[in-house]
Amino acid sequence: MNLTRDILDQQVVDRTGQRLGKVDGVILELRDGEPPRVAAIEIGPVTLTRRIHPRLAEWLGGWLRRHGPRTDGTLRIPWSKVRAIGVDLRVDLVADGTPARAWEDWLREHVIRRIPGSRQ
Amino acid sequence: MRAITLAFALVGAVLLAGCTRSPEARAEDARMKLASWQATRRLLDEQRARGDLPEQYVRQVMRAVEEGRAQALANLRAASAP
Amino acid sequence: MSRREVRAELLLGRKVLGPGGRVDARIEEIVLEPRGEDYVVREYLSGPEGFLEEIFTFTVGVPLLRSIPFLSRRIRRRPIQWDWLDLSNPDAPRLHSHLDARG
Amino acid sequence: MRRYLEVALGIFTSIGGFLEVGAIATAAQAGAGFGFRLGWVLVLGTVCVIFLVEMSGRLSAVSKHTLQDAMRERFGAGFFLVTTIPGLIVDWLVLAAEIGGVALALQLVTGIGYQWWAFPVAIGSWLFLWKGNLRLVEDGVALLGLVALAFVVAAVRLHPPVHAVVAGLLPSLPPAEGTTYWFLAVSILGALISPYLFFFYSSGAIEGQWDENHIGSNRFTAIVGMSFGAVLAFGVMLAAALVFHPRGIQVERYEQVALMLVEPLGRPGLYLFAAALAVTCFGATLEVALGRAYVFAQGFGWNYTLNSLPKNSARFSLVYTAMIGSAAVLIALGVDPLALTVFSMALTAVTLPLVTIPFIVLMNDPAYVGEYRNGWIGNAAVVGISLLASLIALVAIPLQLMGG
Repeated sequence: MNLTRDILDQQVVDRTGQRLGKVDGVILELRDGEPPRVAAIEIGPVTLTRRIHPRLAEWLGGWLRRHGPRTDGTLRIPWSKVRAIGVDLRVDLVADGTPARAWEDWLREHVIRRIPGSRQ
Repeated sequence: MRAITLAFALVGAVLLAGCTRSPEARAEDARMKLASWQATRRLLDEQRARGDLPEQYVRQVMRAVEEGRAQALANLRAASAP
Repeated sequence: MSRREVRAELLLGRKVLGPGGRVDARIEEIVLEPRGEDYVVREYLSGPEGFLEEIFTFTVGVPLLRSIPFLSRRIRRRPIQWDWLDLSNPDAPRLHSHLDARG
Repeated sequence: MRRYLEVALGIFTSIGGFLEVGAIATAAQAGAGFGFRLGWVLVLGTVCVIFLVEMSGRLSAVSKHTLQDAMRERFGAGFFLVTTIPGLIVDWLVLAAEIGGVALALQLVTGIGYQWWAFPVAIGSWLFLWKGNLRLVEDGVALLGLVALAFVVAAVRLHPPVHAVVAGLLPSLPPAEGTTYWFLAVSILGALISPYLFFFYSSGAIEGQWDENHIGSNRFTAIVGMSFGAVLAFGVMLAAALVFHPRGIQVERYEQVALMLVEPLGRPGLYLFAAALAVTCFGATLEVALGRAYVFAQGFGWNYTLNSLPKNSARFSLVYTAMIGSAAVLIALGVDPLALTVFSMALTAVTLPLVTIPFIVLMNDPAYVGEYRNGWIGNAAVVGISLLASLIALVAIPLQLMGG
């Protein structure tokens, strides 16, 4: 299995089929005398932006933590929660309530619901 | 109302000035536009005489013709001036 | 046993310094293999050297084009075994001094 | 029945993405300025669009990924974030131009200035997305879009000289004034080959749950749908060439353009022109706004679907809401829709390679398209299109500055 081709930037889907995000980052754990191990995957705009520019990522993270739901929306999922790797990456989680959904939920409650016709 | 259009046009004009089209070319261009607006007016009159056009639409095209002619004339004058 | 974390996505595209300090490769892909419950790194691959080569990877499927040495050489991927790479500074991965990535 | 529904996606993609404000404006300008001589550019653009639309459909049917998903996965975060910004700016300007097109159509019929129509049009199109689903959007616009056949009827009734029309299908060098000729050629290609069209079409394929069995109907849909749009655009060019060109009329305002349908069709011509302009631009408004929302949602991995309530995909719904709302401001401020159209089509042309070049990689990657990868014809086409797109991107802005 290849990390870039099969894991990084793949769609992550939760147990109920909800989209959580893309695999924005992969955490490797270095161990003395043993090959590095895939420890976790990470989802979130800050992780994504860090790949372009670390400074920009810092600034974005600060902004996100000061506004709206006051979280930068980073979600780290331990590798042990990954169930299947195919077209999408299935994880044994429920998206609702995770940081990856914080902005979606906040925008729904504070913006979308206030626009007429969003519930019907 | 037309501030943004003007801003676009201004940026375009400044850049255009850098490309330096000859005054003759610009005058020729303005003359063609003038002729084009006069032809539009003639076509409009023909169709109007046939009763094919509602009056409010005729007024719209007339206004466009007037504005277009004025613009072309201004360009022509600017191009002919030294 | 010390445990340290490295962000794999930031390793991609990084230049690998050879023993002499010169750039020896650019990490393009990380190959994993299952071990027990886990996936571990088997090797790192250095990839096509630029976007142009990337675009022309379809030449691999065209026999006539594949025979052009310039293209075939640049598209081939070279493996770097996991234990050849020193990641103690993840910002500047280097090959262990007794090795050379051309193996 | 199923086949009809897929063709509806093709026709809708075509009405909104192919024949829209840009194609109508540039085809009319081309016909007025150069008669039948730029016909070959329409043909060239159509062939390019057919190839790329077919490929985005095939990519989605085989890989179950939309074009944007595949681009994010294959080229990573950098490519995604960097191409998103110019794409967003161009789409926003195009969206404003499309809203302007509908607003202008309403001005032609009512006499009330287009600025006043910007927000009613924006609210109308937004409601369509907010309350409707993809099926309604596709079928509704595809059906209403048939009114654009008026362009073809008009062209036929003007008795075009077959010989000269056919001669125009062969590339020819410009007459004396070269820059305008080439600028129009580039604008036509920019108007026809619109990036949002491919993102939209491949998302439609995923929302319609296509699989390998759809490869054949996808090809059929791409060819028929886009050719339909091309025939309509050709009708616009012929009508302009037959009414405006002999009289020396250049198209500088949308108000003029309706005259070319009144000449062959009489009084209904004005209303048919307004209806065709309104419907095609309305379709394009929906398609551009949706296309951009799809790009964002798929690029970041958010929930997205038009077949569910807005509250179930909050961020996706907000993207198209914000796009439509802010683009309408530009028209309400009184920016000239035709100038905006020409400008945004040239900008589209500049960003074309960002979309066409990735096709070369994706359509040859066995991980995505497997045994359905491009053959040599497809590869020759996509490489040729990318070279053409790169050339266009380089010359578009200089040509515009040189007084296109």
